Amino acid sequence: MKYIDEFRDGALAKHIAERIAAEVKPDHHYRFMEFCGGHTHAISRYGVLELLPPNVRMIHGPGCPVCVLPIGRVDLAIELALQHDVILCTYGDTLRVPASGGLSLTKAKARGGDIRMVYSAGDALQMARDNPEKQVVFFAIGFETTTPPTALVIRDAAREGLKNFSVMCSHVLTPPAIRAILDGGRPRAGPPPAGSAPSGGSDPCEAGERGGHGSHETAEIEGFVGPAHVSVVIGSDPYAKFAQEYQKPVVIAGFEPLDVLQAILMLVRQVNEGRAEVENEFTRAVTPHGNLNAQAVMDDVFELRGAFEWRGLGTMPHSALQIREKYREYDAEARFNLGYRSVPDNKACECGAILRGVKEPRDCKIFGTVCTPENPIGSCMVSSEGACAAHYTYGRFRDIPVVAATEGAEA
Amino acid sequence: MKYIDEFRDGALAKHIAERIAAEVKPDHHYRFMEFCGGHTHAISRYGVLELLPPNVRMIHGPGCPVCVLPIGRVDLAIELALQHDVILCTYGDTLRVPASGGLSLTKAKARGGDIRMVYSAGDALQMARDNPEKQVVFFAIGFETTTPPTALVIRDAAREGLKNFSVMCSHVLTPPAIRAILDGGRPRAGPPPAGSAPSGGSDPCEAGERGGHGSHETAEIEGFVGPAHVSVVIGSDPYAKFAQEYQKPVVIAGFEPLDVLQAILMLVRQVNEGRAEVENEFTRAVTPHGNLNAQAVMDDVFELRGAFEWRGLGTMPHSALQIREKYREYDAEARFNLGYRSVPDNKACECGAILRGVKEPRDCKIFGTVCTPENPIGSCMVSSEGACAAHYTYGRFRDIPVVAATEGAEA
Amino acid sequence: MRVDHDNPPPNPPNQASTVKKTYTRPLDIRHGRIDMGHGAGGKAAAQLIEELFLPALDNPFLRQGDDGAALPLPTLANGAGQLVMATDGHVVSPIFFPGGDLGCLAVHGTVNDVVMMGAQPLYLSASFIIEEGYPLADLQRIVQSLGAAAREAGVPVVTGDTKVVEKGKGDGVFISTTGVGLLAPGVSVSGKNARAGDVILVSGTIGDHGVAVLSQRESLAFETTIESDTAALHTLVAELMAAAPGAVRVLRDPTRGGLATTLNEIARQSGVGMRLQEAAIPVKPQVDAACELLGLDPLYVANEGKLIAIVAPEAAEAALAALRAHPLGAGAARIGEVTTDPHHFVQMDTRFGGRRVVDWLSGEQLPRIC
Amino acid sequence: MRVDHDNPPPNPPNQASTVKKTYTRPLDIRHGRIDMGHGAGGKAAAQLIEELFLPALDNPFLRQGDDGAALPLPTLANGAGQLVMATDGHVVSPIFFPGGDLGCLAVHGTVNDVVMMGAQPLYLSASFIIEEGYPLADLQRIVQSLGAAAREAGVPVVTGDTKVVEKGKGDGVFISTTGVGLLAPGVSVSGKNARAGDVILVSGTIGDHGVAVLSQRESLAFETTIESDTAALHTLVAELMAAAPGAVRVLRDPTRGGLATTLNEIARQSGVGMRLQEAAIPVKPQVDAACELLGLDPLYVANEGKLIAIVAPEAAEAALAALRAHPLGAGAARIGEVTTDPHHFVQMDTRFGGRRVVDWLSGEQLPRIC
Amino acid sequence: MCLAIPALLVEKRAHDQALVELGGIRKPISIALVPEANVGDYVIVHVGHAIGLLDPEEAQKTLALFAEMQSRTAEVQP
Amino acid sequence: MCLAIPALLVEKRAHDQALVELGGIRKPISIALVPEANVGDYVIVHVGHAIGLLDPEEAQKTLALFAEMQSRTAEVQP
Ligand code: SF4
Ligand code: SF4
Ligand SMILES: [Mg+2]
Ligand SMILES: [Mg+2]
Ligand SMILES: [Mg+2]
Ligand SMILES: [Mg+2]
Ligand SMILES: [Mg+2]
Ligand SMILES: [Mg+2]
Ligand SMILES: [Mg+2]
Ligand SMILES: [Mg+2]
Ligand SMILES: [Mg+2]
Ligand SMILES: [Mg+2]
Repeated sequence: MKYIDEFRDGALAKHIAERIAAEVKPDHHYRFMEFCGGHTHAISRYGVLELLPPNVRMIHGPGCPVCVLPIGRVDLAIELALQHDVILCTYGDTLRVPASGGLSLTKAKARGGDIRMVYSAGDALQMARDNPEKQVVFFAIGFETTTPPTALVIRDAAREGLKNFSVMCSHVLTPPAIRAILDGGRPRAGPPPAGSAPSGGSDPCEAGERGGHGSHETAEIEGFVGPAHVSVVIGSDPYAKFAQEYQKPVVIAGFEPLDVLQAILMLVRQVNEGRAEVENEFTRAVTPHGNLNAQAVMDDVFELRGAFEWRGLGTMPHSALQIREKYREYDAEARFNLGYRSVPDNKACECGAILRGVKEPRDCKIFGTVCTPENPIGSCMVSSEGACAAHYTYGRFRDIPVVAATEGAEA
Repeated sequence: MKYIDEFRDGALAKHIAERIAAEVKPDHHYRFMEFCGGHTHAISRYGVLELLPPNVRMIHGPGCPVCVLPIGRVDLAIELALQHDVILCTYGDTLRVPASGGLSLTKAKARGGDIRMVYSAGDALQMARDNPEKQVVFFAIGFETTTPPTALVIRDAAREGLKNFSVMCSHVLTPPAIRAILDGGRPRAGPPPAGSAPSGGSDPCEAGERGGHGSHETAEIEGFVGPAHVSVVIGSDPYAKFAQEYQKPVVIAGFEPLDVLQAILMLVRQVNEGRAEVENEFTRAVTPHGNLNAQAVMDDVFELRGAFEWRGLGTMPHSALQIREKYREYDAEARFNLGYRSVPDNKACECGAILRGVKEPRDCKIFGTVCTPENPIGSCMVSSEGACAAHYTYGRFRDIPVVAATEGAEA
Repeated sequence: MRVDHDNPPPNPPNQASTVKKTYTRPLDIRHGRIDMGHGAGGKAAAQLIEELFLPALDNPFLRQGDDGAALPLPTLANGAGQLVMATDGHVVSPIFFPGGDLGCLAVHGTVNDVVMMGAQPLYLSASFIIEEGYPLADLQRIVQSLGAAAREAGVPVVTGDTKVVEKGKGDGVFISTTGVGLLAPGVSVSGKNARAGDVILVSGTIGDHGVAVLSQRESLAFETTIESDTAALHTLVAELMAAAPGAVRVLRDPTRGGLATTLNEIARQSGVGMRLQEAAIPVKPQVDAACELLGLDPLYVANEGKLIAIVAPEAAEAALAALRAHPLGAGAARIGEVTTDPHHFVQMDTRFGGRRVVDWLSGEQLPRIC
Repeated sequence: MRVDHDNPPPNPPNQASTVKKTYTRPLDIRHGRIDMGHGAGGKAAAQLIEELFLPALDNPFLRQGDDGAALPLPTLANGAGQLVMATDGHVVSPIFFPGGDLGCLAVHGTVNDVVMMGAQPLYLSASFIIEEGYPLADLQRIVQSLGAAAREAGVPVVTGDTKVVEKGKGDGVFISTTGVGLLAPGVSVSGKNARAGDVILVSGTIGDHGVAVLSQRESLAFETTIESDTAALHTLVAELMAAAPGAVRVLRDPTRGGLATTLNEIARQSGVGMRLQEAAIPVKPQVDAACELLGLDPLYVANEGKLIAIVAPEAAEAALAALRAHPLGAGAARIGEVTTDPHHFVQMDTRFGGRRVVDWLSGEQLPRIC
Repeated sequence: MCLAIPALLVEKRAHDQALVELGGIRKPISIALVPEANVGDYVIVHVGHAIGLLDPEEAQKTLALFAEMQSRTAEVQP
Repeated sequence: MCLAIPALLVEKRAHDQALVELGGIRKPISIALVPEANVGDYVIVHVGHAIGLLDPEEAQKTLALFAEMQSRTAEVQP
């Protein structure tokens, strides 16, 4: 696959890894966050961590729209399906997200809800055209990448004057989430001096021990691997203010594993050189301004929501989108008069601390026992892109020394 | 089962049969029609013919609401199910009645029609209450016996103001059908002289040969076994005029086999004695006036239909009921603007002649080959109460000499 | 060799392994329902099998855990004998009915088909097709009933399969079972073997199963104490075969289509006719009454624990006595004889004194109003 | 004795018998559809079996016409050997897909389970559950495909059953097949037998079947030339076993849940770990592309004509050569080794140079957007 | 046609509903068309409705007629 | 998050629809968000929509950078 396979080349990976190994300062502990689940996925699936030196640590960020979807929103979708008797269309990703009362959309479907997986927002619109006697609701989730197609179907429904189609908009915005991560801890006065050893107070282990669940401390993340496909839509410009304001380097990177490795190398270099800039590794798809067409249709249909709850991060102002008044008819929340009710996460869950890089999955008491991908308790276990699920599904072997018979034979 | 088993007693049957055998005049050929399918059924299922002398012949009449249901009415029901997307409720009996284009309600159901078998008209009404978003149509068939429950549900629906319930009324009336049978041949000036041998012209074989399909000749039916349960509702009085006008004896009889035997004996006696009276063998359930409550509710809801097509008998004036103007809302024909289209029977079918007693099933060229209960071509093969189906299902052995090994062994 | 731990663990590595043994939360059988995940072949499917199926069907063959089972084959002298194989899909509605349920029916229906070949049933397989949304509690009841019936019949369910279909694409649970049995050398029991002069026996009252099931249909609902006769007939047949060695020509369980259809099948298969005596055919009064009420004929109503035996005339008395001596054959009766008839008619002398054909079931037997 | 003719016949009785031989109008396979009557066990059911099923599945065992089949049992020396039994329900949607259909799948899926026990498949049973309204023409295609696949595999369908469920209570056609086979003495092939050091082979590219089926789902529709790999693997296994006598420890067809889930099953069953090399796992480019597009992992996508063989290391080369020499194993590859691991992890060295766990499938594998 | 059977009314219920018994089975039916029916009466049941009452005396008379025939036959035959 | 892949646009169709190819498979998508895309372009496909264009020159540059690293590593290591 052109423009895919080239960016998964193991031979090249080795060379970039060697460069990283060559360039890291042995006495410095590098802590970077890949914001996006897409990067987490690449890191896990391709085993990228194996190629990093021990003193480069990747923290898995909250950039998975499924993981941050709060229980209360899934409850609303279930309410629509079970009580308002609508055809609820949704992407496959949301089907297994746990809701209240042991439910999920999959389980609501088993209880009789007419819930259909769609591959595209357009399929939901078509569903409405094909079932004029039923109300069809598209339960829309996603970051800026996924929002424009939703905007398109709302606009098209309005043009056609469809009376049986609406959208439960749960689209969220990337920049406010990044800001929340950065604001989570003590504001920093300036960048760490280049090459300086981390202060005792910023030692992640100690921070993890001190910071309780829901605390507002943050681990010292030294840089961000920035979103790939979100940036295709919004461009690289919006990140500039973070880099400046928080003095953190950001490298926008593609979702292929070589992109990630290269971004890490670029972050190492910025840290080493004391820079805090926005760099773009993903120039093949990301421009400074992004996709203006997509931005226009989003702007036509959506406006900022006052506040929105993010699972694991809490309620954040202006962090999500809602349907504009002029398209109110297509807003399922208005049409069905839905009232949002926030549902607290399980007390044992350490997701908040994990998303902030303060803790790791294995620090959670119920990781891998009560909380598993079959039975996700916290947001990080919901999608395979969540920090806990990724570690469980792809990385668990890292917690044990493996004794491979063949290796033994070779030894 | 009280009042049932007593009337199926084989020992008593033997005695009545012996009385019949003793009382028939050996040189007279008695030809009686049992109008009702219920009697046909009793005769077939209990093997009553075996108990009759060879010169008493029973002609199976048209008294089966399924058999006389014309193809065009079933077509309308299918149209409702497949094109108007209603829930069509109907009694189990109508499901296999052949319609145009090789269809039937069973086959229309297989093609996606929402067709539900109900046991009672009330179940259809309940279906409407339970499915407020769907139009529910009750495809109502039957003689006077079955009409009052239909009237009740229309009245109840009106009282409740149900907006999604209607009835496709295909209720027919017994007296006009009897009259049609009687009018089918040359009018007779008077009763045959008691004990007189049948004239050559009235020989059933010759009449059968002369009378073509659809001809208006009739075999000389000398008396009728009159309806059992129809008479429970309408009483015995309505038959008096036939007996008088046509000088034919009528014996109203129950549907148990002893009732039938007894009625035959009573008919033999009337013929022998030159009487043409209405006699009531079924006094345990039939009164002269019938069920006045039932008649009242029927009269409230229904009125005479100008004309109605009876399968096998053709279109007869005032032979069926339609829903009165005041209940028009519950009339599916009005609500769905259904236009009736008559569909001719297969040319080979001899049903008309058979129903008039002019021919027998085995005279039909396609009996038992092309036309079978699995593949009924004509009305007489549709229900097991039809003359052809009864002969096929229960009486075929009569067409062959049976060589039973055990009998052989005994001989 | 690569490093196994690339980052210093935040907790001191005071133990060799920090991985936790996977703990699976047990199935919530009380409130849970089947969802599509249970049919995807992954962990949920494995859990369903382990926690629900295996305990209910418990036997060492099934626990082998492979996609099939390796089974001992009882050896007969000189390797003689034949294998018998029979299968049935079970789709009863409602799934639970007086006297039984889908689970035990799925065992009886197939075991009986093996037994009706004159064979000793050895093993069963069971394939479940479950509709999304089906309550786990009900599924457990079914599987437990199936397991109990299999144990009672001494025929273990040695291998199985589970599929889940979307809601609206199934009807609760369907179970297809296949039975394997061993036929002793020299035994030939087949629908082909009836000969004129043979005697027709039935092992008890007919129509019980069908009426018990119908009584539960919402639209027909009537109250009855009739229960399904569902039962495995292997011991009954063993007694019968022992009492009439070599004289049992045909065995058949009159299930769908009832006694009438089954006799017609045999008549056609053997190229014979039959003559029945209505008065001899055992029918319970309530079955009779239900049939009157609904316009059905008990001769066409399904049975699940009855058999028809066609035996040589000289062995008829012994065969009937053997049936009657067994609890499942206490109501056995001689109901007719096999005749010569090129038309393969099944005829019946009615209790009333007449005669009629007893034909194949045509279409479905539906409640009638006329 | 009673009279047979009570009335003078209107036509002269110029022949001994006026009854007509019943002529059944042949099934209208072109336009007809299954209705409830076809499942009622009466004449319509008999006709369906005679005109549609018997010709398609033609073999003398099925034509016995009983409710089961009596079958010759190949004798092994001293009556040794074991019986093998496997069953599978088949519910694929859509029913027709590139490279196959439900019919042949129902044969291959079950024959392969028998074969994966190391046994020689002998007989199949087939239980059909058909939804009211299903076109007879499509049913015939399915049954003919099933018959052809059975003949090709040399495994006759010796007994069957047909049920009809109401429209909306099924999904076209479901087929449960059960296979019976014979296991030669001394052969032990089981998921329990893997040992550390054994070599893991796969017989060809993975994911073909799942991708071929997905490509036909209306909501995902994409164009591909990928066809299902559905095939019976008995000859392939025969060659393999001959080439590596006594060295084949485990055989398993990675169907639902794909390669990943099947390996996890074996790891757990044998109490071992595994280490795979991603670069060695054969995947067709189009399968890879379809998985990219839908967010799937080919390791979890179903196969219907592939096998995993775990063999003793010393026989690995011979085994691989034997697989490759067979048309159904041309793409065979050595993909990993069995390890000692109390956690039973299946791990994989990625093509990229990293390592990861390859876990059980969790829930259903659904197309993803993120 | 018009399958109808006599059944014993064993319980009257609200809204013209009643329970009848036949050969040991019981079934709810409507007596809207025979509101005068009482517990102990035999009603003629058709499509879930009582359409008439059975008159036990008349039934007895009819049966007596049959029985009489039996004696008459017996008289004539031997 | 945001599973998206570059695919070759092989056919433009009415109503902002287009056909893309990837590794031998073809799929209809919408190009309503990238109306300027032409046959021969690589588009980034997400949930059935092209959300952006891939710039082949930039891709080449990035790959060149990787290759350069390879030579640099090769240079440093031995
Ligand atoms: S393992 Fe589960 S409960 Fe614990 S932090 Fe992760 S998602 Fe939360
Ligand atoms: S056999 Fe069929 S076609 Fe012939 S008269 Fe009877 S119903 Fe009509
Ligand atoms: Mg069977
Ligand atoms: Mg059976
Ligand atoms: Mg059977
Ligand atoms: Mg299986
Ligand atoms: Mg259903
Ligand atoms: Mg299997
Ligand atoms: Mg299989
Ligand atoms: Mg298998
Ligand atoms: Mg069967
Ligand atoms: Mg369906």
